[in-house]
This record gives sequence, structure tokens and C-alpha cells, in this order.
Amino acid sequence: MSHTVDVEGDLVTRVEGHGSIVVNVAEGDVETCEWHVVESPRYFESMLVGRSFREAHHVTSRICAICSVSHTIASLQATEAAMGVAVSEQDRRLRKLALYGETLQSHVLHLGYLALPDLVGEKSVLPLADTHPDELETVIDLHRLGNELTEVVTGRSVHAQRLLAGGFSQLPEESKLEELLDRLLNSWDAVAELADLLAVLADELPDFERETEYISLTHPEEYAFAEGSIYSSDVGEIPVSDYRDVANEYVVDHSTAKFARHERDSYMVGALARFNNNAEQLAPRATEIADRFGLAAPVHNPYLNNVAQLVEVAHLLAESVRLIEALLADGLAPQSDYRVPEIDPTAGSGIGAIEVPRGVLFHEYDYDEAGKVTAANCVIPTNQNHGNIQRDMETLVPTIVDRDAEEIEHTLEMLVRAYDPCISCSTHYLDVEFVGEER
Amino acid sequence: MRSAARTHFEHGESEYQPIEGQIVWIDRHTDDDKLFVIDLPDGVSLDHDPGQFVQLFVPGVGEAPFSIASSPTKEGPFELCIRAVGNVTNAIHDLEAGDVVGIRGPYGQGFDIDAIAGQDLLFIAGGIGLAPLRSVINYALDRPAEFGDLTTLYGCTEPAEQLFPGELDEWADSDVMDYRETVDEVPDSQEWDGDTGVITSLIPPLEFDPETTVALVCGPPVMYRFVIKALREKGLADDRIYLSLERNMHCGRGLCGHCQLNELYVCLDGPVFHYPTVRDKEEAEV
Amino acid sequence: MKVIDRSDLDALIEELIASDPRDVVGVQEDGEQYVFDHLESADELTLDYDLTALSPKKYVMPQRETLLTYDRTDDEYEMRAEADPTGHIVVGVHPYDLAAIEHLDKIFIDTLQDEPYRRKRENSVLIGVTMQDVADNCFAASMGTATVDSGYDLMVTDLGDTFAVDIGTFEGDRLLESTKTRNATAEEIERVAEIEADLKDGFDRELAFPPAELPTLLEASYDDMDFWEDYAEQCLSCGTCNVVCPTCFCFSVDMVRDLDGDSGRQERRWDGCLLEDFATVAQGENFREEVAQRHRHRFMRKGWYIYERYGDVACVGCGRCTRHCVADVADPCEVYNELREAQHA
Amino acid sequence: MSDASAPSVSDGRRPRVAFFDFTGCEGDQLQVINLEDRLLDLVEVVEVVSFREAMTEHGDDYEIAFVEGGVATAHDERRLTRIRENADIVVALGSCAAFAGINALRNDQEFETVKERVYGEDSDSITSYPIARPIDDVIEVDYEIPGCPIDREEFVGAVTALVNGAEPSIPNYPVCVECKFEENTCAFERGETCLGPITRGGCSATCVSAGTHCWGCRGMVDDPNEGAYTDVLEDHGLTTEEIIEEYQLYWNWQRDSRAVADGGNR
Ligand SMILES: Cc1cc2nc3c(=O)[nH]c(=O)nc-3n(C[C@H](O)[C@H](O)[C@H](O)COP(=O)(O)OP(=O)(O)OC[C@H]3O[C@@H](n4cnc5c(N)ncnc54)[C@H](O)[C@@H]3O)c2cc1C
Ligand code: SF4
Ligand code: SF4
Ligand code: SF4
Repeated sequence: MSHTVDVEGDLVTRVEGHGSIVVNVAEGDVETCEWHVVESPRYFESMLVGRSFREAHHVTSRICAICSVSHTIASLQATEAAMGVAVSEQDRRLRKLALYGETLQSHVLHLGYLALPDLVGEKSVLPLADTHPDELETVIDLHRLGNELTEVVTGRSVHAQRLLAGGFSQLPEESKLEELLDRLLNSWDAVAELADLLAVLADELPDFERETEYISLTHPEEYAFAEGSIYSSDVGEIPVSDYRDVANEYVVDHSTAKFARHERDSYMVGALARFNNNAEQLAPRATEIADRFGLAAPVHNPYLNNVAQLVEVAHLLAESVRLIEALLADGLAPQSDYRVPEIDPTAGSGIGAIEVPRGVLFHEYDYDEAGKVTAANCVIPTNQNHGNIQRDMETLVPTIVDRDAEEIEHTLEMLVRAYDPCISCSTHYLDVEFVGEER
Repeated sequence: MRSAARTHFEHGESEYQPIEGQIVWIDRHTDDDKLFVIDLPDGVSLDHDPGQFVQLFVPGVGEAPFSIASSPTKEGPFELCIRAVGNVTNAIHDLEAGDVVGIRGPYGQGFDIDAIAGQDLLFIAGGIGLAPLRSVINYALDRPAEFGDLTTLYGCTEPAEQLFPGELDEWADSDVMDYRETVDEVPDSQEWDGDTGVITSLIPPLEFDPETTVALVCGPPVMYRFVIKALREKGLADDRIYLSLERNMHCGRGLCGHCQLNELYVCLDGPVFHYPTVRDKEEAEV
Repeated sequence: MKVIDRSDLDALIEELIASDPRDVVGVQEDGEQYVFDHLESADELTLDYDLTALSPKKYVMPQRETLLTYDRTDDEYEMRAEADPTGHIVVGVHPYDLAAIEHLDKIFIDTLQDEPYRRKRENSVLIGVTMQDVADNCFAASMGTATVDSGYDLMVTDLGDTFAVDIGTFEGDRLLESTKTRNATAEEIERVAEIEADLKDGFDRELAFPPAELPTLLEASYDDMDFWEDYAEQCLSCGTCNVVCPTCFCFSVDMVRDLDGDSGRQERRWDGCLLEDFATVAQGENFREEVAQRHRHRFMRKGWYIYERYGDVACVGCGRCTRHCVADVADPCEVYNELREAQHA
Repeated sequence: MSDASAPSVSDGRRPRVAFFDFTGCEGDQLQVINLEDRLLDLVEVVEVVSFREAMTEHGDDYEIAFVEGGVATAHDERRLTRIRENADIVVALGSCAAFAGINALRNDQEFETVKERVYGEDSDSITSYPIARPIDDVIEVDYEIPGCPIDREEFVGAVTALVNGAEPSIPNYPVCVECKFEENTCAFERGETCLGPITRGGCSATCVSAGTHCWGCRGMVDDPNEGAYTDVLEDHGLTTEEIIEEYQLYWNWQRDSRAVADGGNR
């Protein structure tokens, strides 16, 4: 059957930032099949140059709001590594909690606000207020819970304030942590409901597989988020100091974004990569959900990234409970409400590496002896995934060319959305090119 | 709806309790000015002194002070002439007859009727300043026996800015009051066969007896100094001049501090001031 | 005058916390400063403080409070003046802050009947404490407010193991009903008088002339624009000196709308004459456009204008404005002394 | 900022609103989503016709456009011009849109160096503007809701004002006022410095309340006494260079604009 399709690159909606898909199929042959990233450059790595170690995290927080806490923590880790600053066990736990809160928030946002409408055939979350009011309430409750977790720990959910190099300016009130613990413990029903919702509709997810390299952090003691070394499903453990060898950025002719490759043409980071690499360290509650969806590592269907996110939602809840219980059991060591951790700036460089909602994130800074940034490099998960999205599309499109344009577009959009790309985060891309309708 | 008497408040007799005023009629005077006729519950009268003001509350938008433009000699609904200059005033302009607003007041010191009784009255209004003066002009027109000669001078930036157009014609035809008007300039698109020039230009040609005349003045801040100078040149003593002033105002009752002018509060001690009271106050700018 | 054991005073406070429906608030340490805040127990109370961040004015005239609510049902509006009646039991008020509240009472209750203020004030209890520490910037002694003999329900003075208690009102008397007290001995009464008298020496700062002369001095200094401009050059117009002052009571009224669009409220919020827009009217005319004019207005108001109206100098000498002004140009004591010097030079 | 002739919506119909994002972190839109269930109340009073971050539908028929992010490319500029044509009211949402915000941090760095640092040898293919600009440098803006990110309450307040035919009111008093309301310990008293005294308030001094200091994210008040404030910072031990660095973080565009108004060049 000969068939012509033009998907003319309208901006993909319900994703963070600006990206578009361009596919031309003429007489059944795929002529173009491209994933474009059209975000305007912001030059963060240059903005950082000359700034003090006390505010590098404040600046990089603004790379992206959805993962602002993540950028903040990666930034603080880089600074602390450069200056040889140690962080107390209590502060490490609190940071983790903030990170879990944000990841929870981000995953629920993605599952509930961005992906769910696809699954129930709506174009946004808003009509769900009428069609699925109870489900929407569940989604909102979980989303709020994630935000509150971050808020209680860091004072604000977007561009957190209390996180500083060397520790916290201010500690959360124990009573607030207790309230949170209560809320978390009472949230399992909500997670179950969310799981039901996605379960009923999970078979709507396209059945598409393409094995690739999965890269994440890994940690001997826990499902790695806040700390660990790099792990590749192809070659195993890699020290964080070699992150530049992993995230090899290169330019491709047909695309506006820089792509990243390691062992193969492309690799995948994010919830599914973490799941594939670290599944056995998941909390039992999370494993139950994975089992229920028949998710067993390794999983090669990128659409199932959504399900991996759901699994992580359960894991994050369980881990947050564990962390708060531990913090409360030990009691928070008192400190001033306006603490400025003492740091003697030294020249040097450091790397921060953490798992953030969309995958592994690296910040690396060089400092001079006055504690001013002289060079910075930020490698964002979405940038690492662009190549994989492109390869997935190239594999997928020929298998669906005989469908109509609308369906192809929809399937590809769902693919892009499954990666939960956060394009406003992307600190590296090249020229900006526009096709199709812009808005 | 609540009962009408202003002295009865449901909530702890709070001075902040507005009563419901219903807009019964709206008349557009210029592009930016409208007259609002407001009826209080059960048809009670506001019972104000000419020159006093009310605080008008538009639900959802806010509250602002306005001089009462009608004379207490007129029973029933009272009138406000309002220029759309910002938030509250724009919103009022969007209201329609039948809409309800909140009214607090009347507040402040109006024109001292006892002091001006029996005198020749010279009203001098610039722009929107006619609104407060109209209350006392109409008071005098309604009770001509209580006063001597009546004269009104009215100046606007341009013909299209004139308020109360119909009434101005009546005043011009009146034999009870000498009415004179001027405009600063006449744009090509407008017609005008009267005087042009700033309001002070109307004062020198006037013939009045400085011993028996009282001047009542209201207009934009820049106007006062020039008008007073011209009046003094005509031999009018300072204690024969009354001014109605305007300031920022939030509570209308002597607390919020915004309207303070040196030690005076415009909402309590004014808005109508005896000129000698404010003459030496730098912040009065008169 | 009564005397109460330290432990019985604690017990009284615990009792009030446990059984009085009102919130019991008192002075507490908060990092490097002191604040009035909710008391969980008498242990949290610190009575030997120097100065709190805000004065207890915040309990009778809060930073923000609702004056009016409105509601639309069908085509009808209901507009309702609100006056939150929540009173507090305030423990540990210094005499100058008592003087400030007494001053506000005169304006908000006796003169202009402000319902929201009156309700909270009449439902509140003020337990004063004789100063045991004097803040660097405080000049209350000069303003005659280092000690007061009215304005409190109870006034306590630390005598070591015991407190002398002066009963100021019937309500204060009733508070003591179930507590063990005894009458003060002549010696104890003498001790209190001595402590109060000694206090005067604790002040580093002093107004060089009697405050009663302020109105005349300020009137005479009004036109000394060089002085005001010179002083205001460093002023940031930040309004802090207004906001922290126990006698400043200017406010703005803001509209706060509920999302449903049919209801909302008018809220009054502390405002300050040092802020740029304070005297601005629509279309931009600002009647106190220059910082120097605003700066001058504040000092005039404190020492002269309010006196003209209410017979009080409206500065109690607490020193908060001085302490909080980052530009270091808000100190009434310094300004008044300098004006005085300039006049006599 | 707001003037008497600024348009408002007040004819009783549910106004149609659209959200647009330009160069920024999308934190302001996220703050809107973070209204959680109040977002559902919000859509009772306005009809959202475009919100790319959260919905697929898009309409060009709207009265109020909320624009997040700054202008970085010629394409941004074209898009903005179209939004201005479609909308009755354009509201700059967040500091990047209102005054270029943190994006302008690079404005006094040399553009070739900027590109070089980020893209190395590929920097030639970068076509963005050499400086980051706020949207009112390109189109007329009716209202600004500053903040990095915006304050949720302030946003809701602005929307309800517009829906009620009123103008959003954004404070012109500094952060200090609300900081004192909150009884925070002043940063200066703790031996730190803070930009609160000349930064526009409206955020309840959230950063100071969280134990740090004000970074100036809401921009300067209308008429900051910058000279006096610089002296204050010097008195507290900051060098001229350090002071400039503090001012640069969020105020580069505003300070340049003030300098231009005083006769200088951008
Ligand atoms: C005693 C008195 C009598 C007045 N009589 C009339 C009248 O008869 N007709 C008329 O059209 N106008 C009159 N005004 C002016 C009118 O009150 C203002 O035009 C109105 O307050 C503007 O409010 P707005 O919200 O529309 O303007 P905006 O520009 O949106 O708001 C101006 C800001 O200034 C504040 N403000 C407070 N008081 C005033 C004030 N007096 N003038 C300007 N801004 C103020 C507002 O609260 C707001 O913060 C009078 C004012 C006073 C004090
Ligand atoms: S005097 Fe000080 S506290 Fe008062 S406004 Fe000026 S700088 Fe701020
Ligand atoms: S002016 Fe200053 S010293 Fe006087 S009462 Fe107010 S804050 Fe205290
Ligand atoms: S305190 Fe300062 S930096 Fe923080 S939100 Fe407010 S204006 Fe922004």
C-alpha cells in the first residue's frame, strides 16, 4: 500500500520545554523521521562563570523548575566535592527526602497530568475534573504530597531555599515531619488507585521493543538516587569521575540538539534505566507493583518508562517513610534558623552526580582559590535521551507507516512523552530550527 | 437586605460596615466622567453637609472616597460624579443601574454653612473639582435667601471635559447666579464660542465686594496657588477663602494616615479647609 | 502590692495555658533576638530580655486583618464588617510597650472607635514586667516610659526568688484569685522602687532635653531642609522604621478576592509613611515625593503632629527603629538631639 | 507599572486565558500547576485555551495571555508579536519575562565567550540574541507578576483581580516590610547581607524566612536608592566587586535600563 504522511512538527504538548517531531512518509517510504529540540539557549554554564560557590546552586536551580531541587543538590555536591566539604548524615538524609519529594512530584505530574489524559482519551488533565473526579483527586493528592515533602524540608517546592553548600540554613520542624509521615502512611491507597488506573489502561501502551544501553547510578546499599557510581547495562560500573566518557555529546546533521552516546549510538536514562539496573533494590511495595504490571528487568519497551515511574512512586513513598522514621528516631540535632555552613573556599574541581526524575544528572565546576566558578559543565538527562528517542523513532516508524498520519503522530508523541523529556532543562543544543505551527 | 438607619450596625456597630447603595441612574458627562445617582435602603437620605464625602465600595474591586455632588436640600438619592482614573473608578464606570455598592459615611468637614450664610458666594471649580462644589452651589441655589450674590467660575482643559453639561446651561441662563466658564484650549474637533484661558483669567474681570464675598475653591492641586493669588489681588482676605482638598485615603476616618497633610487629616479636618488653616502647611501645597 | 513565688508565677502561667481559652503568648528567645510568641509552657518564657523584634501591638492590631467581607448570592451582595475579637494573654510586656498600647487605646478606642482593635484589646490581658535589661538603642527613660503606673493588668518585678506583683485592673486581680500570693512587705515595696529608680542608669542613650519640648523644637525645625535632606540621603525608604514601631498605626486597605469570584475581603495591612507610594494619588501625584519629606514627616509625626491631636508624644523610646534601620538613619533620639543642638548652636 | 488606561476584563463572561512559555525554567507555570486542587477552582472562573505544559488543545482566541520566560531569539520575538495581537491583556509571568531575570546574568559577558563556553567549537551555529531581554523590550506589557518563581497567592490574586474587572496590584514596597511582618532576624544583624531593602516585596520574604537572605529575584522597587544601599553594603564589608556581583544576579537588565534612562548606553 502506498501512503503519504506528513507530521509537520507542531510543538509536542504536555512536555517540559519545546520539542517537535518531523516525519515525512512518501509512497510508504520514510523520508524524514526527526526529533527536534527547539528550546532557546540560556547559557547557564557561562552564567555561572565568576559566581561564588555560595550561589552556584541558586543559579543552576533555574535550569529547570520541575527538577529544581535536583539541580540544586547536584550543584551542591559538585561544590562540596571541589572544596572538600563533608555533609552530616542528618543533612544527607534531609537532602534525600527533598529529592524524593521532588521526584515524586515530578513522576505524578507526568503520570497524572501529562500521560493519563492520553490514556483516557482526553487532551488535558482539566476535563478529568468532570469525567474522572475521584481519580483526579487522587492524582492531585499525591502531587501535593510530593510538593509538601520538598516544602517541609527545603521551605519551598520550586527553587528551594534551605539547601546550602555544607548543609541546611534551617531545619524542618519535627512536628511537620510527623504530619508528613502520617500523610505518607495514609497514601498507600492513593498509590493503589493510581496503579489501578494505569493498570486498566496499560494495554493501551504500544507494544514496541528496542533494546539499548541503560545508564543510571548504582549504589551498594540502596536503589540509587542521591549518591552512587555510574552503571551501564552494557559495561557495568563506571566511576563518576569518568562521566564525560559516558555522556559523549556529538552533533548529528539532521537534528538541532546534541546527542549523547556511550557504548552504542544512543543510550537511555530515567526511571526505566534505573529499574533495569537496580530493580532488586526496590522497596517491597514497589516490587509488588512491578510484579502486578509484569515488569521484570530488563525491560526494552520505552513506553513502559511510565510504569517504571509508577513503581518508583511506590518506592519513593516507602523510602521517605523510612527516612523520616529514622530522622525522628534519632531526633534532629538542633541548629540555628539561619545557619551559614562554614566553608573555606579552595581552588579545585568537583563533580555532582545524582538521579533525578528523568535520569542521571551531572554538574561539574572548577573553582579558583577565591571560590569563584571558572568553568562549569552540566549534563542533563533529557540531553542524554535525545539520541535514544531518535533511534526509537527510526525503528518504530517503519513498522507503523501504514497507519494514518494522526495515529502515527499520536503514537510518536506518546513515545516522546514516555521519556518525560524536560527540554527546558537542556543546557546544550545547537541551532534552533522551526517547522510547523509554533505557539 | 439590612435595615437602613446608618446608626444601626449588625456587626458590633462597626464603623467599617457599609450600607447598601443601589445605583438608580447613570449619566455620562464626558468620556471619563459619569454621574451616579445612588439610592439608600428604604429611601433614606444620606443627611450630609455640602462638601462632605463618602467611601464607596465596589465588591471585588475596592473602596475609594468621593465627594457628594448633590445638595442635601435634595431629598432621597444622592449623587456622585466620578472620573475613571484607576482601579476602583474604572470598575464603577462598568457598573449599571440596579447594581449595588457599599457606602460608608458621610465623612469629613463640609463647607461651613453657618460661616458663609449671608455672604456673597464665589465658587471656583477646576475640572472634576466641580463635583464637590456642586453640592454647595445647588444648596445655595435652593436657598437663595440665605446668601447674597452667587457667582460660579468653571474651568476645564477643553470643552469636551465639561461636567454636568445640561446643568451648566441652566446656570448660564439663571438670573440667580452669575455663571462664567472657560477652557484651556479648544482642539480642532470641538466647538466652543466662550472664553479660552486658564481659570485664573476669569478672576480679574470679576466685580465683587471683598468685604462680603467668600470664595469656595476646588480643583486640581496646581490650581490653588494661582487662584488664591488672583483672589488676593482682588482684595479678598485669606479668611474669606475655603478650599476642598484631595489626598490618598484608605479608611476615611482618621486612622490610616494616608491623607495626612502635616498634622491635619484631610478626612477629619477636611476635605474642606478654611484657607488660613492650611495656608502655612507646606504639605497642603496651596 | 502582692508578692508571688517564682514557682507560683510559673504555675499561674501553666494554669492559664491549660485552662484559659485565650492563647497565652510571651517573650521568647528566637535565635539572636526576642519575640512575642505562643507559649507551650512557662519554661519558654524569658523575662530578662532587652527588646523584642515586634511589639505586642501585633496582638491588638495584627500585621494583616480583615475589615470587611463580601459575598454574592444570586444578585444580592452581602457586605459585612468584620472585627476579629481574639484576645491574648500577653506575658512580659516592657513598660514602654505598655505605654505604646495605652497611646493606641486612646486613638483606636477612646477617640475613633475602631471595632477590630477594640474587640481584641478588650479581650486581652497584659502582664507587664519591669525591665531587667536595656537594649543599646533604647531611650525609654528619657521618654518617661521606662516605668509606667498604668496600662497593665498585672505588673511583675523580679526580686530573685519572688516577684512583686502590682495589680492594675480588676481583671488582673481576678487572674491572681486562685494563686498563692501574700501582701508585699514595706521592704519589698521599697526594693521595687529602688529597682525602678536604678533602671534610669542603665540607659546608654538619652534625649538631651525633656520630651515636652519636642513639639516646639520640631515646629521650629520643620523648614531646616538642609538637615532633613542630609539625613535622608542615606535612607532607603524601606519602611522598616515604621513597621517595627509600637506606636505607628498607619495602614493600607487591600482587596483580597476568593477564587470563586463571588466573595472576598478587604484586608488592612500595616503601611508606612516612609514608603514611596504612601501619599500618592491616582494618576501619580505624590504629595510627599522626596525621601527627605517622608523622613521628616515621620519625625514630625512622632514628636509633634500626634501631640497636637492627642496630647502624647508618639515615641516611647523603645529603640526598635534604630536597631532595625540598616542605613542607620532612623534614630529619633539622635535626630532630636541633633536638631536641638543645631537650634542652640 | 499599571496606568489608568490599562485594559481589564469585566463583562461577566468567563475570560479566556492562554499560557505561553519562552526562555525560562517553566517554574511559573509549574507554580500554577502547584495550585493543586485550586487549579480546578481557577478553571471555573477562567477558560484556559492554551497551556502547552499541561494540555494539547490550543486556541488563538483569548483575552489574557500569561507569558513566562524571556526573549532570546528572533523567533521568540515573532511569536510574541503574534500573542500581543491576539490578546487584550498581556501579563508577564515571572522575573525572566518581566525584567529578564537570571537570564540577564550573562548580559555583561562577551557574547562570543558565552557561546564558546557552552558550545565550544560548535558555537558558530548559535543564532540567539547576544543578550537576554524581557518581553516588554519587544511588545507592550499590561501587567507584570515578578518572582523567581512567582508567588502562587499573588498569581491567584492577579487572576481574580482581572476577572473582577480590577487591576492586579503588585507591591512597590520592599521585601523588608514583609520580612518585618514575619519577624525574621535581619540578615544584616546576622552578619550577612541581603537585597531585601530595595527589592520589590510581595513574596512574604520567603527566602529570609527559610533561613537565607533575599537575592533580589523580584527585581528592584520602582525608585531604589541604589547609591545609599551600596554604601550600606560597603559598611558591611562588601567590596565594590562583590556588590556588583550581588546586583547582577537578577538586576542586570533593570540597572541597565535605569542607566539608559539616565543617559547611558545599554
Ligand atoms: C475627599 C475626596 C473626595 C473625592 N471626590 C471625588 C469625586 O467626587 N469624584 C472623583 O472622580 N474623584 C474623587 N476623589 C478622587 C478619588 O477618590 C480617586 O480618583 C480614587 O481614589 C482613585 O482610585 P482608583 O482605584 O480608581 O485609582 P488607582 O490609580 O487604581 O488607585 C490609586 C491608589 O491610590 C489610592 N488612593 C486612595 N485615595 C486616593 C485618592 N483620593 N485619589 C487617588 N488615589 C487614591 C488607592 O487606594 C490606590 O492605592 C476624591 C478624593 C478624596 C480624597
Ligand atoms: S529610616 Fe531606615 S528603616 Fe526607615 S525607611 Fe529609611 S532606611 Fe528604612
Ligand atoms: S519611633 Fe522608634 S524609638 Fe520611637 S517608638 Fe517608634 S520604633 Fe520605638
Ligand atoms: S526574599 Fe528576595 S529572593 Fe526570595 S523570593 Fe522574595 S524577592 Fe525573591
